[in-house]
Amino acid sequence: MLVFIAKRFLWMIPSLFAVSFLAFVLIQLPPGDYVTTYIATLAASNEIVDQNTAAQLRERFGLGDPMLIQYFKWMWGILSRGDFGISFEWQQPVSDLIWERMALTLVLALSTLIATWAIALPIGVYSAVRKYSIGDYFFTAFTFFGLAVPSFLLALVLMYVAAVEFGQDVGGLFSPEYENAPWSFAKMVDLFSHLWLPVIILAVSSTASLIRVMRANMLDELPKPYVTTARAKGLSEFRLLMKYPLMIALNPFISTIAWLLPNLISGSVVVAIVLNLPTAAPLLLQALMAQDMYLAGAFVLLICALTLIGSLISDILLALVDPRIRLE
Amino acid sequence: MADITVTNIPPDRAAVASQWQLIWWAFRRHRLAMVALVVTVMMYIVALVPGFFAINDPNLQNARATFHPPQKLHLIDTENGFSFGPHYYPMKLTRDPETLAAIFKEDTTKRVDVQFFGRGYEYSVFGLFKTNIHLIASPDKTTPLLLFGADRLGRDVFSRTVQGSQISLSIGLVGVFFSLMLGIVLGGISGYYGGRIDFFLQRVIDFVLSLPTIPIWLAMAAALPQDWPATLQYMMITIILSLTGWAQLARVVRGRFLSLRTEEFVAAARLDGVRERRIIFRHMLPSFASHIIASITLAVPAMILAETSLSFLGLGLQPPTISWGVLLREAQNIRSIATAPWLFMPGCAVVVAVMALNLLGDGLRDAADPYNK
Amino acid sequence: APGGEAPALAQLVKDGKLPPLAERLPKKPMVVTPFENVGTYGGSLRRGLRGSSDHNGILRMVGNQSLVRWNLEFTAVQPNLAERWEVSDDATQFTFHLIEGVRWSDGHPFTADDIVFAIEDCVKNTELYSATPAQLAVAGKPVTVEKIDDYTVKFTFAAANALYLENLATPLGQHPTLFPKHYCSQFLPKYNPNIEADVKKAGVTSWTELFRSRCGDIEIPSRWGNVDKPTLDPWVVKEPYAGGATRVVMTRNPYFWQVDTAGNQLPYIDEINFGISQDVESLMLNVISGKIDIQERHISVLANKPTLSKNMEKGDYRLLTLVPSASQQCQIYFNITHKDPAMRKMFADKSFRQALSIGINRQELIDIVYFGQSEPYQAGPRPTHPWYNEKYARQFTEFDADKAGAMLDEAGYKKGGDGFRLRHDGQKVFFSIDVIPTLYPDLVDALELVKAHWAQIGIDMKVNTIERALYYTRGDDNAHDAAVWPGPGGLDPMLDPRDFFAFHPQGSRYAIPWTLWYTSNGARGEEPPESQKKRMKLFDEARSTADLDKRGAIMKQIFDIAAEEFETVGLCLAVGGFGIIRNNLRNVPEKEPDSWSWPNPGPAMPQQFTFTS
Amino acid sequence: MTDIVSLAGKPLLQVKNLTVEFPLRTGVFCAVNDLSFSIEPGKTLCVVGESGSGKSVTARSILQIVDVPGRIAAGSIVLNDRHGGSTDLTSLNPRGRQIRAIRGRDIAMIFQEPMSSLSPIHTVGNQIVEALRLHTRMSKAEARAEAISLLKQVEIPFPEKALDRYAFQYSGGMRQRAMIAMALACKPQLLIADEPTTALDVTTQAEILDLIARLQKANGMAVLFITHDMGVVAQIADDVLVMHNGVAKEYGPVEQIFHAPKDDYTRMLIGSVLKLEQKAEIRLARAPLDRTAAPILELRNLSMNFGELKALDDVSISLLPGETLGIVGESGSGKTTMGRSIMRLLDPTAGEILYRRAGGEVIDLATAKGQTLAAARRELRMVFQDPFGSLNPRMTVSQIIGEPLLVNGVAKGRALDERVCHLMEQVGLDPRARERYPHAFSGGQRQRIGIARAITLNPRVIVADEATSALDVSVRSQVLDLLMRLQDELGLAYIFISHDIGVIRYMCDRVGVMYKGQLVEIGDAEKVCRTPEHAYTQALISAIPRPDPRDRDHSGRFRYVAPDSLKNGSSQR
Ligand SMILES: Nc1ncnc2c1ncn2[C@@H]1O[C@H](COP(=O)(O)OP(=O)(O)OP(=O)(O)O)[C@@H](O)[C@H]1O
Ligand SMILES: Nc1ncnc2c1ncn2[C@@H]1O[C@H](COP(=O)(O)OP(=O)(O)OP(=O)(O)O)[C@@H](O)[C@H]1O
Ligand SMILES: [Mg+2]
Ligand SMILES: [Mg+2]
Repeated sequence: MLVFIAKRFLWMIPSLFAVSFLAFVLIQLPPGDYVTTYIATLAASNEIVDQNTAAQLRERFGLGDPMLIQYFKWMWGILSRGDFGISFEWQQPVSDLIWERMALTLVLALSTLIATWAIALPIGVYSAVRKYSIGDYFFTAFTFFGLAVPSFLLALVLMYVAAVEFGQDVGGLFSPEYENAPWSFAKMVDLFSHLWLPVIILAVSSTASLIRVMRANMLDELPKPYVTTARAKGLSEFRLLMKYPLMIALNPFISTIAWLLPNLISGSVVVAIVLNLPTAAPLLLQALMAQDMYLAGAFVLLICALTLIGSLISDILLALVDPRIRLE
Repeated sequence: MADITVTNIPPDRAAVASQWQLIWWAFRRHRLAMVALVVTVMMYIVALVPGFFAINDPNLQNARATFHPPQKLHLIDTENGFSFGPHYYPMKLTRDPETLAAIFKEDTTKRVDVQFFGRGYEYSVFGLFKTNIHLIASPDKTTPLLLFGADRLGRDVFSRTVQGSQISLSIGLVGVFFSLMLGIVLGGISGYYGGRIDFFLQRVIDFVLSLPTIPIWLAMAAALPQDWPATLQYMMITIILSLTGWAQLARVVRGRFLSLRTEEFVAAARLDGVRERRIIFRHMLPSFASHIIASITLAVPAMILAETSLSFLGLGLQPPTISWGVLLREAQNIRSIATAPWLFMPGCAVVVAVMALNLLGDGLRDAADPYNK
Repeated sequence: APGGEAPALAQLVKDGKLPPLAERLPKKPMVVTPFENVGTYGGSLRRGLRGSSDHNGILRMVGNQSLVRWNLEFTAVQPNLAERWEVSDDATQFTFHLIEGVRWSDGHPFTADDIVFAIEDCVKNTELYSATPAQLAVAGKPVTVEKIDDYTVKFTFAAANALYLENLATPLGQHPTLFPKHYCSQFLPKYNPNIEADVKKAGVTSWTELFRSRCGDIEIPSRWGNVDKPTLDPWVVKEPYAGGATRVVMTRNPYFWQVDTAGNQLPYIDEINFGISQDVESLMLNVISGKIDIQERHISVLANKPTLSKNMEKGDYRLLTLVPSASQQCQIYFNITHKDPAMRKMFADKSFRQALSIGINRQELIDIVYFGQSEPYQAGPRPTHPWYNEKYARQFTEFDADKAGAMLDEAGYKKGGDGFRLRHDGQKVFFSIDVIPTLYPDLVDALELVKAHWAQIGIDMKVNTIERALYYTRGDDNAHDAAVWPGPGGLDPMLDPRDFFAFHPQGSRYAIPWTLWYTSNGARGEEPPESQKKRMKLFDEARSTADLDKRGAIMKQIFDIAAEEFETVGLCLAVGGFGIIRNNLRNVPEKEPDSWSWPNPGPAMPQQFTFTS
Repeated sequence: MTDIVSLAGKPLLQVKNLTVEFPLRTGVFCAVNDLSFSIEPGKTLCVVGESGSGKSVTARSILQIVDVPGRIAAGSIVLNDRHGGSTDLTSLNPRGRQIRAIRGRDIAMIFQEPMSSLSPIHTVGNQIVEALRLHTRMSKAEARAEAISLLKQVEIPFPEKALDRYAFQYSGGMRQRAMIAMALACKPQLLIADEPTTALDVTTQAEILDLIARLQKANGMAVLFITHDMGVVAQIADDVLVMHNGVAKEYGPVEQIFHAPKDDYTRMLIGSVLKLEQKAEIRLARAPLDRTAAPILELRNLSMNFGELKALDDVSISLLPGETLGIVGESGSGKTTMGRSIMRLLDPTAGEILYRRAGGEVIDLATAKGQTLAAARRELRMVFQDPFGSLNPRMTVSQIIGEPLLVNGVAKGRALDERVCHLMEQVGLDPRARERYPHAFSGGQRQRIGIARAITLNPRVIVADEATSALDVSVRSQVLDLLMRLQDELGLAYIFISHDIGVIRYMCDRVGVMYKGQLVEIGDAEKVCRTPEHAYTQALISAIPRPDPRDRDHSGRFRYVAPDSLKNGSSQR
C-alpha cells in the first residue's frame, strides 16, 4: 500500500506539469491577451491606447515571449522561489491574492460536502429501503425540485426574500465588522453564521442527485444473499444497512471524491458571484476574463493539485472498503 | 418442478418473452412511470414541432404587452350574456408615468374566442414545408392570447417555452450520450482489465478531471468559429463538456468494475467464450444499470441547467436563440422576482421535464431489476 | 471666523496627535457652497462597486481633485487646486496658480514641485509610460512643465491645445496632482539609488511594477490599493482595494483643503464604505433594502426603474435623474472598410445604408425596449447642445418600409427566391452585427427588433452576441461585418468624436483602418477618402482653437460633412439613466450629467454631502 | 398429506398448514403447500425431498426471510421457547424487534449457498464476532477468542489467521464451515441447517455432525436438517419429512421412512440411494477404456500459490479421452484450485497443463494466450462449485444457458430457444421457467443450470466441481446418467470433483485423492474405494455414512493426521 501511495505521488508530478501546461494554453486560447482586455476596459471609458503602447505593455508583461517560454519561466519561479508571478490586473504578487480565497473556498467546499453527504446518504438509504412509501415520495419530490431549480436562481430568490421581507443581510461570508479583521474565534463564529445560506444553496442540487444515486445503488444491493444472512443473525435493520449494503453501495461515491473539490469550486462560480462570496471562483473567473494569466494559472494549478490528491484519496478508500480490489 | 397454480398469461406467449418484453411488461405495471413515459413522449412531440403548439410567434415583440401578466382562459362567459367555449378577455394597458410600471386590467367587455387548429404565424415543419396551422390560435392579432404572460419585450412566454423545448430537450441529450458512451467504455476497460491498463487510463482520467472547467468553457466559447449557428456552437460546447464529463462516469464505472470482475459469473462468461466487449457490456454493465440509469436521468436536467449557468457567464446559448436555459437566464433578476414572476414558467417546464425523466428512469430501473416482482 | 472640524479630528487635536485645524488648512482654503445647507459632521456613506475592476467607481466618488473642475452644469471649468490660471493666446502655454498651503493627506505641503515631479519625472518617464498620455501630448510631443515659484507652474505644449482645461477637468486630467513627490520619489531610480533592493524586498520584478503598485495611476485598481500613499482627496484609503477585497473603506482626510461657507472643514461624512458585489442583482437587492446611500452606477438601466420605484418607500430613498451625455443609444457601425471586397462595396453604398435606416421602425423599438423614453435619432450633439445639427440628427429616421424597399431595388439589391435580397455579385445579402450581451443587454433586444424590421425589406441579419474581449479582437482585426455601441458625444462632442469621423481606433467601428491612419499620422492603417481627411483636419483645427465660437463653427462643418456621408446608422437618442439617493442624504443634486468626462457624482462634490439624522 | 400428531411432550417449533406463495408474472406459484410438522428440543428433523420441492423456502419462512415477492399465505409457525412462552412467528413484523431477538439467538440458520451468503467485504472473523456480540454480552476480545474456538471446532486450520481473511479466500467447504460456526455461535435452541455439508468431504462432515450432536446433547438444541444425503439422514435423524412439489409426502420416524416407506416417492428416493451404491449401468455396458491412448489433458508438476499458501503443490496427473477422473479430498485441499487452474481462471505458479486438441496438436494451457486459449476454452468446460455466484443475477436463465451458443455463433433466435429448452429438459428443469432470473430458483435447480451451460458447446473435457452436491439422489442419478450418455455420444472426458464417494464409485474410472495441495493417491476407482492405500484415503472411506439408520456405529471411523503437520505445524495454511 505504501509503495502504491508513493508511486502515485511520484506520478502526480508529471500529471501536474501536463495539466498545468494545458491549462496555461487554455487560458490563453481565447483571442487576445491581458493587454487586449486592458485596452478594452480603457476604451470603454474613452481612453485611446495606440498600437505602440500596446506592444510596449506586452513586452512589460512578458506577453511577447512564446508561450512555452512564458510557461517555463512561470514554472521555474514557482519551483525555485515559490513565486506564482504577478497579477497583471492587481499589480500584486499572485500568492498575496489566492491563499485566503483558497482557504475560504475550501471551508465552503468542505462544509457543503459534509452537508451534502450527511443529508443525502441517510435519505438515499431511507428511500431505497422504504421504496414507494410516503417518505420516499416526499424526498423524491424534494429531489426533483432540487434538481430542476438552478442554484443561482435559488440564491437570488432566497436573497430577495431575506433582504426585502426580513431586512436581513445575506451576501458575503462575514459581517462588516469582521470583514477585514484578523482571524479570531469570533470571526470564525461569524463565518459559520454566514456559511449556512451558501452551503444550503450549493448543497441542494448535489444532495438531490446524490439521493437518487444512492437510492439506485442501495436498491441493487438490498436483495443480495449476504444481506439476508446478516438479517438472519438478528441484526437490527439499521445496523445491517450501515454495515453491509451501504458499504458496497458507497463504491460509486468513493470514486467521486476525486473531483468533488474542483467541482465545487467551478460549480459554485455563479452562486458565488450572486451571493458575493469571497471565494476563489469569482476571482478566478475575473482573472480568466481579463486573461490575467498568472493569477488564473495559479488557481488552476491549485485546483489540479487538489483533484490529483482527491483521486489518490479516493483510490485508497476504494481499496480500503473493498478487499477484492485491495487484494488483487 | 411444481405446477403453476394460477395462470393469467398463456404459457406459450410467456415462454418466448424476450428480456426486453419482460422489462416492458414490468415497466407497464409501474403506473407513475407510465405517466412519466407519456409526459416525456408528449414533450418530445412538442419539441419536434414546437410551431404547432406555440400560439404566437415566440420572437414577436409587442410594445403593448411588455410584462403582460398571464391571461386567464375562461370557459363560461357571464359578462356578455351567457355562453360556453374557451375564450379570454384582452387586457388594457396603462402606464404609471412616474415609475414607468405597466398596469394591466382585464377588459371584460371584449371577448375573444380561442380557435383550435386555427391559423396563426407561419412556421416550418422539420424545415420541409411551411404552414400556419396551430393547435391553439387566437383570431385577434392585436391582443394575443398570452397564457404564460409576456416578457420585457412583450414576447409570449408560453410560445417561447414551447419553442425552447426544442433545444433544451435535444442538445443536452447529445452531450449526455457522448459522455455516457465514453465513460462506460473507458471506465469499463479500465476496471475490467485492471493492472497496467487501469493505471494508465486512470492517469488519463486524472488528467481530464483536473482540467478546470471554467477556462475550458471560456477557451471553447472563443475558439469556436463565430459564423456557426448558435445551436451548433452550443452543441459543440456540450460535446466538449461531455468529453470531460465522461471521466467522472468512467471513474465510477471503473471502481465498480474493479469489484465486479472478481465475481464468478464474470469468470463463467469468460469461459463461455464471450468476448471482452460483450463481457463488459452485456454481463458486467447490467449489474450497474441502476447507477447508470440514475446518472443519465440526472445528467439530462444537469445539462439543461448547465446551459443557464453558461449563459450567465456570457457563454453558452445567447439570445436570440431560445432555450429554457436562455429563458431562465433572462428571468434571473430581482426585477422578475419582484414584478414578473411568470417569467419563471420555463422553470416549471424544466421541473416537469426533470420529473418525467427521473420517474421514467425509476420505472426503467425497477423493470430491469430481476429482484423486482 | 474659524469654522469647525469633525469631532473625531478635534479629539485627535486635543490628544496632540494632530496639528490644530488652522495649521492643516491653507491660509485661504477653497470655499465650497453647499448645494442646500451647511451640513453636519458624521456618518458613513455606503455605495456599491461591482466586481474587481470597478476602480473607476471609487474614482468617480472621491478622486476628482485635479487642478480644475467642472461646474455642476457641465458647462464650464472652475478653479480647484489651481485658484486661477492664465492661457496664452495661441493656447500653448498654461500657467496655474496653486492654492497656497494645501497639504497632502499626510500633512506634507503640496507645491509646484509635486506637479513638476508628476509630469517630468513620472508621466514623461518612458519606462513608466511608454507613450505620454494623449492629454499631455500635442502633435506627438509631450508637454513641458516648469516651476515658476512654489505655487506657480507653467505647462508648455508644442502646439495649440485649446481643450486642455476641459481635459484637465476630466478624470484623465488628474496626472499633475496624482503623485506626491515626497512619497513617490522613493520608487524612482532617479531619486532612490537603492531601488533594486526595494524591488526585491517587495517581491516584484521591476521598479516600474513597484511604482505602479505603490503610487498607482489614474485608472488602475492599485491607485486605491495602498493605504500609505498621500492624496489630495477628501477621503483616503483605509481598507484598500486589493484582489481579494470584499469592500473598500475610505476615511476622511484630516488635511482636506476645502471648507464650507461657514468655514467648516470638509468633508462632512466620516467614511465611505464601498461594498463589492460580484453581481448586479445583489447590488440591486442592497439598494432595494436600503443598504446603499447613493448609487447610480450599474443599476441605472431603464428596465430597473419600475422595480426601484416600487421599492422607494421600503428602501427609504429618492430617485436621481441622470442626464445622458451620450448622443446615441445604439449606433450601428457597418464596416465600410470590410476585408471582403463584396461586403465592403455593399456597406460603402450610401443608399444601402440609407435604405436600411428607414427600414427600421424606431418608434416601435423605443416603445418596447426603452419604455417610450426616447426619440428617433441618428447622431451628433444632443438637441439641447448649442451645436445641435438637425439634419445629422434626424435624417432617415422616418420609418417607411416601402420606400426602403424601393431604394434597395433601385440600388440593385434585387429580391431572391426566398424573399431575401441579393448582392451585386449574386450572393445573398447577409451580415452579422456584433454585440456584447453582458455589457449592453438592451442592444440585443433592440437588434432583435431591427432584425425583424429588416427581414420585412428582405435583408437578412444575424445578431452576433459575443464576449467582450472577442468583440475587441474582432474590431482590432477588422474582422467584423458590423457592430453596435452607444454613440458618445451628445454633450461633450469634442471629447469623443468617434461617430463624426474615423477618430477612435477601438470605437469608430465603421472604419478601423482609417482611424489607424489618423492616429499614426499616416504611418499605418489605410488612407481614408477625402471627406474623412477633411474632417480630421478640421478636428485638429478645432482642438487648437481656444475661442469657443470659432471652435463651434469648425465643429459644425464636421457635422455637416458627416451628415452628408451618413456613415453610421443610429436608432434613438441616448436614454437617461437614474440612480437612488437615500432620503437622509442631503446636499445632493437630484439631476446630474451622466458622463465619464463629468464623472458623476464627483463634480457634485460628495465632500459636501451630508446626512440628516 | 399425512396428518401429524405431536410425537412427544411439547414441541419446540410447530409448523401448521404452512403455505408460501410466489406471485409471478405468469401466475401465483405455490412453493410450499399446506405443510405441517414439529420439532422437539434435542431432536433432529431431517427434511429430504426433490430439488425444488420447497425445503429451503420452508426453512426461510420460519425466520421470516423469504425472498420478495414470496409471502406466507397461510399457516402458523409457533415457537415455544425455553421460558414457556410461545409466539407465532408468522404474526411478527419481519423487520420488528421481536423477530430480530429470535433470529440468531433462538433460531439460527445455515444457508444452503454459503459461497454467496457471506459478505464479500468483511472478514469472516468480523461476521462471526458480530453474531456473537449481538446476542451475548461479550467484549470484543472475548468474542474474538470465542470465534477462534468456533473456527477450530469446525476444523478450519489456523483459525487465528483464517479469522482475518475474506470469504473469497476460503475454499467452498471452508465457507460452509464458517457459516456453521456463525450459526452455532450463540448456541441457538433451534438450528436450521440447509444442506450444511454439501461442500464438505466426508471426514470433515463427520466431525461437523459430531459437533452438532454434541451441542444437541449439551444444550438440548433441536435441529432442522435439510439434506440430500440419505446416509446422513440415516445417521442423525430422529424424524424425517419427505417433501415433493411443496407438499409433505411422508412424515415419520427415521426407521419407518427407511424401512417401511409408505409413499411411492419415498420408496423411489430410497431406491435411488441404493442405485448409487453401485457402478453405473451405463458404465457396465461400456467397452473398457483404452489406456494406451494419448492423454487429452496432462498436468505436469502443477503448483499454485496464494501468497505463502501452497494450494497446489507439484501435482501431476493425466486424463485420457473418454475417461472420468474423480478427484476427492479434504475440504480446502486444492481441488477447486486445480479445476480453476486448468481453465486458466488462475495463473499457475509453476508447471504445465498440456491439452491435446482434436487435431493432435498439444497446447500448454498454463501459458496459452489469446486466440489459442479461447479456442481451447470452447472445448474445455467447467461447472462451478458456487452455482449462485456463477450465474449472472441480471440475466434470465435462458440467456445464461444460451450465451455460449450465441457468442460462439452456434445458434440464434428460435433455434437457440429450442436448444435451451432441450438442455433444460435434459437436466430436469421445466423450460417454462427459462425467463426467470437465477435467484428465483432453488439451490439444486441452479446447480443444474450450471450443468446445462457446461454441456451446451459439445465440449471435449468438462471439469465438474461438486456438480451434483445439491441434488437429491433421484435427480442426481438422472443427471449423472445424462453426463455418461453424453460421454458415450461425444467421447467426453470428465474431471469430477466430488465429496460423495457414492458418486465417484458410480461414475468414475479412476480417482485421485488430494490432501493439502498434493495428490496423495491415484488409481482405479474401484480399487481406491475398496482397498485404499494411503492412510488419508482409508480415513476418508471409513467416514462414509451408511444409508441405514440401524447402522449408526461410528467405531469404524478414524481420522487421518498428517505426520508432517504434526512435526512442523506451521507448514501450510
Ligand atoms: N424468488 C422466487 N421466485 C419464484 N420462485 C421461487 C423463488 N424462490 C424459490 N422459488 C421456487 O420455489 C421452489 C422451492 O424452492 P426451494 O429453494 O425451497 O427448493 P429446495 O427444496 O430448497 O430445493 P433444493 O434442494 O434444490 O435446494 C422452487 O421451485 C423455486 O423455483
Ligand atoms: N483467492 C484466494 N486467495 C487466497 N487463498 C485462496 C484463494 N482461493 C483459495 N484459497 C485457499 O486455497 C486453498 C485451497 O482452496 P480450494 O478452493 O482449491 O479448496 P477445495 O479443495 O476446493 O476445497 P472445498 O472442498 O472446500 O471446496 C484453501 O485453503 C483456500 O483457503
Ligand atoms: Mg434448497
Ligand atoms: Mg472447492
